[in-house]
Amino acid sequence: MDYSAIYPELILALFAIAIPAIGMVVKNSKYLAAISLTGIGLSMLAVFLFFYNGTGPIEFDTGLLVLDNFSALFMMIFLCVAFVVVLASGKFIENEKHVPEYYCLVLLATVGMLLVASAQDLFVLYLGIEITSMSSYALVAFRKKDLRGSEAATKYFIFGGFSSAFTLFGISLIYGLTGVTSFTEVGAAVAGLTDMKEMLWVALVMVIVGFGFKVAMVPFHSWAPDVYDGAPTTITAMLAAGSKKMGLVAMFKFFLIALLAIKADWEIVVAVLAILTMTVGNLAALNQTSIKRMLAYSSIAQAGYILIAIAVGTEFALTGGIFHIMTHAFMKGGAFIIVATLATVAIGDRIVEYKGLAKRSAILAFAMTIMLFSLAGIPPLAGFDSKVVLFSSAIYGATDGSEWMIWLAIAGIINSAISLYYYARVVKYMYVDELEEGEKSEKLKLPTSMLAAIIICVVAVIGIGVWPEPFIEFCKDAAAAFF
Amino acid sequence: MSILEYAWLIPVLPLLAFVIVGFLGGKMKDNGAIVAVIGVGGAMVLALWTAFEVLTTGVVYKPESMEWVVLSSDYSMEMGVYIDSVAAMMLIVVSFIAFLVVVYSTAYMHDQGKRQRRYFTEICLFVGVMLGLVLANNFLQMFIFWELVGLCSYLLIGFWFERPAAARAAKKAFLVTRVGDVMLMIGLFLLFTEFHSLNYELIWGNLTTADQTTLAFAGFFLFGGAIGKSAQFPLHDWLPDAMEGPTTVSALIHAATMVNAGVYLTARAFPIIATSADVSLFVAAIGGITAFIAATMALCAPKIKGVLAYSTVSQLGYMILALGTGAFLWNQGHHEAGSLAFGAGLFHLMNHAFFKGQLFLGAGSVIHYVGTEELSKMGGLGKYMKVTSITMLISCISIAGIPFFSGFWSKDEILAMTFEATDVNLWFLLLWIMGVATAFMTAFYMFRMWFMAFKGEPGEGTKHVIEHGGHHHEAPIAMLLPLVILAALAFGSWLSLFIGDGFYSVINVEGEFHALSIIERLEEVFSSPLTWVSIAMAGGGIALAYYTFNKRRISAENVVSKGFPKAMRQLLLDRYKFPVAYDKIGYVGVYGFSLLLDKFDRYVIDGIVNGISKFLIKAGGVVRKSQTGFVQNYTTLLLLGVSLIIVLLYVVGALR
Amino acid sequence: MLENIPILSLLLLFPLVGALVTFFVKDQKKAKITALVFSAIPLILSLLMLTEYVQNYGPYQFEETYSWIGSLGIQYMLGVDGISVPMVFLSTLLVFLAIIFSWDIDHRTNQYMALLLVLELGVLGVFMSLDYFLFYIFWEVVLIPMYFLISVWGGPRKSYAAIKFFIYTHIASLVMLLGIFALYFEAGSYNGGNYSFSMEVINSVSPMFGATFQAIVFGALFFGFAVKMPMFPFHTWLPDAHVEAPTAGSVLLAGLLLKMGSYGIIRVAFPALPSGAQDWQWVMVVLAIASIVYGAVMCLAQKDLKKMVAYSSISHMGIVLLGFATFTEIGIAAGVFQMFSHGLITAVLFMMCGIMQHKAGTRNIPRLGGLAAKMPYAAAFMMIGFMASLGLPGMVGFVAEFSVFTATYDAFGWLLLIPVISVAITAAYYIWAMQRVLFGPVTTEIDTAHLHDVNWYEALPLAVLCGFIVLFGMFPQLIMGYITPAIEGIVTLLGVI
Amino acid sequence: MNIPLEYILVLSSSLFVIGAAGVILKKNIIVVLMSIEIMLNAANINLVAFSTYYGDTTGQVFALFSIGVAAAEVAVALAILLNLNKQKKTVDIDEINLLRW
Repeated sequence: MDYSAIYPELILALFAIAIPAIGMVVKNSKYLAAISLTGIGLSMLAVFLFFYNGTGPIEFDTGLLVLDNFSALFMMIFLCVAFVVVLASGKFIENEKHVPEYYCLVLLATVGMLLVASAQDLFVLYLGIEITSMSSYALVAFRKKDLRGSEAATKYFIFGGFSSAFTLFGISLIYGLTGVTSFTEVGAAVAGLTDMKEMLWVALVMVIVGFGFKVAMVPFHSWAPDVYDGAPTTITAMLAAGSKKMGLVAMFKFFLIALLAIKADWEIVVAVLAILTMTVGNLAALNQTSIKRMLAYSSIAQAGYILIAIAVGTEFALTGGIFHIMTHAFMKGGAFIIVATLATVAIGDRIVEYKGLAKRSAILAFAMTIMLFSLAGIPPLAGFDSKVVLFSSAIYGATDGSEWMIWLAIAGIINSAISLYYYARVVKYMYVDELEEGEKSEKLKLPTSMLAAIIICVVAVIGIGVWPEPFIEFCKDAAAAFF
Repeated sequence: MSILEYAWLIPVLPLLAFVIVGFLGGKMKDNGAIVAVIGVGGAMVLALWTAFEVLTTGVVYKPESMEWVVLSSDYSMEMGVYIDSVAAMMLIVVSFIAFLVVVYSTAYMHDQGKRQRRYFTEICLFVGVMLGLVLANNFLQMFIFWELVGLCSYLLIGFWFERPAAARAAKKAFLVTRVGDVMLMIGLFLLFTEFHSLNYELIWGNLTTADQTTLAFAGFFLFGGAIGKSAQFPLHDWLPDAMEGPTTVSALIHAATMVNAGVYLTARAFPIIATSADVSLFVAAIGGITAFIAATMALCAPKIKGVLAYSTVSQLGYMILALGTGAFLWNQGHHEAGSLAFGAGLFHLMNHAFFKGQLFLGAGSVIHYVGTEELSKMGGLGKYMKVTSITMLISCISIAGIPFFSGFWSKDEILAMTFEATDVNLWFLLLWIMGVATAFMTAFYMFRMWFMAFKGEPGEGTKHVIEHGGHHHEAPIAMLLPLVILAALAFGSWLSLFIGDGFYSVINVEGEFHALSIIERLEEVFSSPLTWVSIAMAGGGIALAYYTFNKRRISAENVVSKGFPKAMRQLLLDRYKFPVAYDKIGYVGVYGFSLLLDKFDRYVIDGIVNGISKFLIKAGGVVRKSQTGFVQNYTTLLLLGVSLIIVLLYVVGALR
Repeated sequence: MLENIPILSLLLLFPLVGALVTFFVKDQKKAKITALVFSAIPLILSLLMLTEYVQNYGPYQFEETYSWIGSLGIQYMLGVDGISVPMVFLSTLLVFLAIIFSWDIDHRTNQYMALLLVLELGVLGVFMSLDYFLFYIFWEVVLIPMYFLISVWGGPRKSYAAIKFFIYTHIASLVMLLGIFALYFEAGSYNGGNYSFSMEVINSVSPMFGATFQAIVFGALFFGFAVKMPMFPFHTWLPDAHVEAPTAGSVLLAGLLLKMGSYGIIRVAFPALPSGAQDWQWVMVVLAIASIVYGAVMCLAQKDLKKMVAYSSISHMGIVLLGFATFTEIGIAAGVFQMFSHGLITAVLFMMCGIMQHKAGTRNIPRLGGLAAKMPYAAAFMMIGFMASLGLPGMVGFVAEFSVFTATYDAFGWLLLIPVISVAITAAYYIWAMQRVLFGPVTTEIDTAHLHDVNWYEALPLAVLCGFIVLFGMFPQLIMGYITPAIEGIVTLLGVI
Repeated sequence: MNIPLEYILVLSSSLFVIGAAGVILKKNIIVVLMSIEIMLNAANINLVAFSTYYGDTTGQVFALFSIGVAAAEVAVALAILLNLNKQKKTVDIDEINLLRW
């Protein structure tokens, strides 16, 4: 039992428990945010120390939890998301009730994500997912007087529970087939499985459906836009950048370790679903009038891109997948936080309200443009680099014997081009359209803490875009540790 | 150190004047006229000197050409100078007439005020590039200047650009000659790929080893350029329209020099054309047809410049006929006769330049005086414009082909050679008949013009000028002097037959030619019955004109009042419907097609592009609407998803 | 003297810094001057480069290499050869002149100028990168400023045109990117797993690639470049973009952006996929000829002067492609020269369209007329531009056009007869347009009482361009001297001679 | 007495399908919530059964965890439902479609 493997989770969990207690005394949202940030910071420090020490993988208990390059990288990503979200929340929820609980739940949700990142076991994975999910349900419903929020939460828990049931049933079948629960052992057992294939198929279908709901894979995606739309925007940022990616991490582990032996059977399924996901996501985003919904659909599409990594299933592809998760966390998190920031100055989420934003707040308009262009994959921004790695892995797969993989790249590319339409439309509203007489045109006064969160994202997106080398190396190490 | 080494300065001087007048002319008191005169005059002096040097020594001046562009390891374009006797003759003609016209213009264009700057700029440019064209030592260089003279022609025809007719004429001139230029370009591509060079001498020297089919096509296409530039059938129709420019421009460009460039090109391409009998015959036929139909159109042209324009086309036809005949004879092995026909064509070029230049300048003088171009409004001008009428009469006699005037000598030789070719190919008989008929018509329409303008009762315009006392004196000396000089040449240029070894011994293909003394030549010419035929034709034409338009024994009005003659006259006035045909091709054919294509572009090609985007947005709308917000609609998708997965698993083979 | 100066990096640096600085200069006048200064420096640098470049030395010169994304084999690698040198000069010149020409912009001036400089950065990057990835990045960088230029300062249908331009060309670039990656992996496998995006590395093994692979990948690359050039039938974004774009935008769009497409073909597609190029030769020839004739005929039908000029660009870029597709030294060299000359000429033409729009208030040809009387200088410039564009000798367009057709006959024989028709049609639409716009009686359709001739900031760029048009027309060797030695390598690789 | 594994699997599968059908078909959100619980319990039955089959305790332990998690989830879900009910006065699943398109 090497507890140093779970220091990040432990630290975060301690803070999560402590915050409601502190909240009895300290009511101010900003101070609570600062305390949460401290917790996240400490947790990051623990992860950083792992990298710094370079001691190699630390196992908590054999086959249960591990802190290696892969999990540490994802912890870092999730912690960054949490950091940015909390930073932005300080101002965003300052006039709400139950502020301490909010931070507690955010931290708990993050703990769940960290657990998933380091899980080595089906059950730990399940528990991690559930911790995050339950915290998220509550967070989505955080504004108790907001009917939209309540509705979103209702939909969220129905689908969350539904998908959990599928996942759990699938897990139970796999357990039944193999008698083991650790990913690597399951992988070995599946490889050696000779009979009872039918049950494996059922398990496979269950797992695909379960995770399909989790990561909003088409056709199990429909809940996502509604929930993202109705949730408080900072929470949307966390859902899109954090918990959805957690689902993808879980999928990586499930498909690329536990079910790798039968890859030939599911790769086409995942590939088709990936293409379907990106296409439907982009198409539905084309006509959106609400920026939150548009970004939600864009998230669906991006998940489709990341699924390419699973379908291709090589170390290279995984590098791309991880890289895209990383960049997407910043792009999409940043974009939602910009939306949240604008909401604090009474600019709602209809796209038309962004008209003339460049005049009213040059920095926000610029940041939004960077985020959107990065999402569209325009160089030299982070989204471009990660997409390049991702798609090129498919091309490599195609030149390396699996010709069909080229279609993944082609579909990804066509979708990127389509997506440019709706991203550019927002940019057009912000920069091109002029404000007319009588429309609000005064400069916006923006909260510093939220700006700070946005600037972190902008710097990350541009920085990773221009100098991706170290990040690609991280992702490579992570992918290498994974296999 | 011979003058020849400065030959390159010949085009440079006018071009220098072009730059100076172009940029500074507006600041000068006379709008740059003096600079233009000096520039062109300097060029003339140099050109005459150079030509003298070349013609007297008999040396072909061909310095090393310089590389202009290196296109690749085996293709390069060069620039150089090549002055043989043909070029020398052209130098004389061009530079001399150009100088006279520029001098004439200083007076003629005086009332144009500030616009003179543009006029002299463009004229200087023209003279420069025209001389450059003559000096070129390769077809490419010639083509470059060829296009530039076309540009000048375009600019000068459209000198009064605010007149719609002038603007239209300029456009027509440019575009119709452009069609010829395209053919010329094709010819050049053929030659360039065949020889990897366009140098005259190199091509001439390697004709026997080259691919004969290519050569035939090259000759054909090169001649296509001449068809455009020298206004040959069927691209002749731009030249009558080109009379919208100032009369000096018509004299210089559209009578004496630029239109001869086509003939000059044909002369340069002569050895290439002569490699194929078919192409040679084609050239001759085009010349003959052009000569004939242009002459018919001149018969009833209402405007003085119109008559001269048709006449120009017709005479150019003669030259082309001569060259084509020469090439044909050459091809058939009759080198001497071919060479003589070649010389005759160029001789006619020179003679024509003088008398037609004179006629145009004279017409300018008339228009200047009477203020109209309509022949019917003139009449009786002879009394008031003695110098003009007499000098023009000389030119008319010359062009009509009366013995001992220069036109006679060349035209007679051309017809004689055409007849000689009849021995080889019977088609030439037809061409000869057309040529003879043309000679008759030429005499008739020239004198029709002359009588209508200078004799008879004063016309409307004449009266108007007399009564209102405009200018009772004739044009100023700067205008009269060129008239006189040119008239002298129109009469006397035939004497060049007897200078030294004579014209034909210098201007021919072979380089050596037996010279005839004056007596021998007279004997040879007048002993031939053919000569008398042409003399009879000329005399007949003049007589007919005399009785119709001077004595008025025959009423022209009555003749053409009804029936076939009336229809014929209308057809001629309509120029055989050529303008209509051009417009039909241009506006209805090409433009109509382009409008159709525009629709195609907008609705089909762009329609597909926009259709895809519309489809995607529509699809997006459908997908979006499928998001109903009802939880159980979403959960029902589960069934869809599961069945999709199962189908896929089945397809992949896992479930089989 | 320049040996120790990273001249190419400086060429990129100054527009970049200039764009940033200009963006934050709020004062209009100062913004213009800043932009002017920051575009003048690259112009001077490129002139220096022209003088320092050794013409008859084959390989790339002024090379700079730094590792950038080492794990993917991506370098920051710049260098120029005889093909890129004229393009670099053209780019710096046109941007400089476009900035002068935009002196009357008074709406969001600082942004406008900054965008022009960003555009310069992208275009220069494309012409100088020797790494496929870097090439692609610069290629995409160009799109964004152009999108904004059209959509902010454009005409009435600017949104439509801008997004069409953006997405259409973006799709093309992405397809090209696919191709580039395929190259990357294929070359890597031939290089023993040493994956690199370096052009030199990939091109050195390119002849070994399998024939099918080459054919497929060439298709992808060609599609990317053909849209950019643009070739029929992928051209429809161009007229829309041009019609709506502001003048400087059009100048750079036609003058530089289209060249990127043809440059890509000669720099990327041919050397990397020689046998693929041969498989696609006839497609290229057919598309080129179709573009030449189709573009020319379309011009005749246009009523909008600018749209006419836009279609003429399609026609003239077709000549470039035709030259390339001959696979002969002369054809390719002439194609490159045509890129250069078209850049100069089309700039004049689009500036003239801008002047018409600005002074007369309309570009509708039937509504104009007799303007030569009212604005003689403008008329003169227009005439020079039109004449140059229709290939008049003595101007820069002639030699290229002539040589391309020579090469066409050399390579394909009588097929020449089809594209050569365009020579006559080209003359027809220019001359006809000129007759209707400049000549005849002064139009009554528009208010001509207050029609002024060109201003200094319009006349100056036009005069400079016309000067160059005549200069390089009379002395083409000044540019061909750079181009010809660089072509041999490509032709050898294509294995035709 | 040993109940064959197949029987248990049939039971759990049936329960799972019943639950899923309930989620898809039932209009009352509370019932939907119960259906989800049924599905979870189907999985739990599996876990326990396999645990017995393999003779190790992992499955049973996990089933316990799972029951706990499910309980917590129901708690959160009911809280949210209560909140929704306060505002909308309904538990009909078809009446919550404010968020759509």
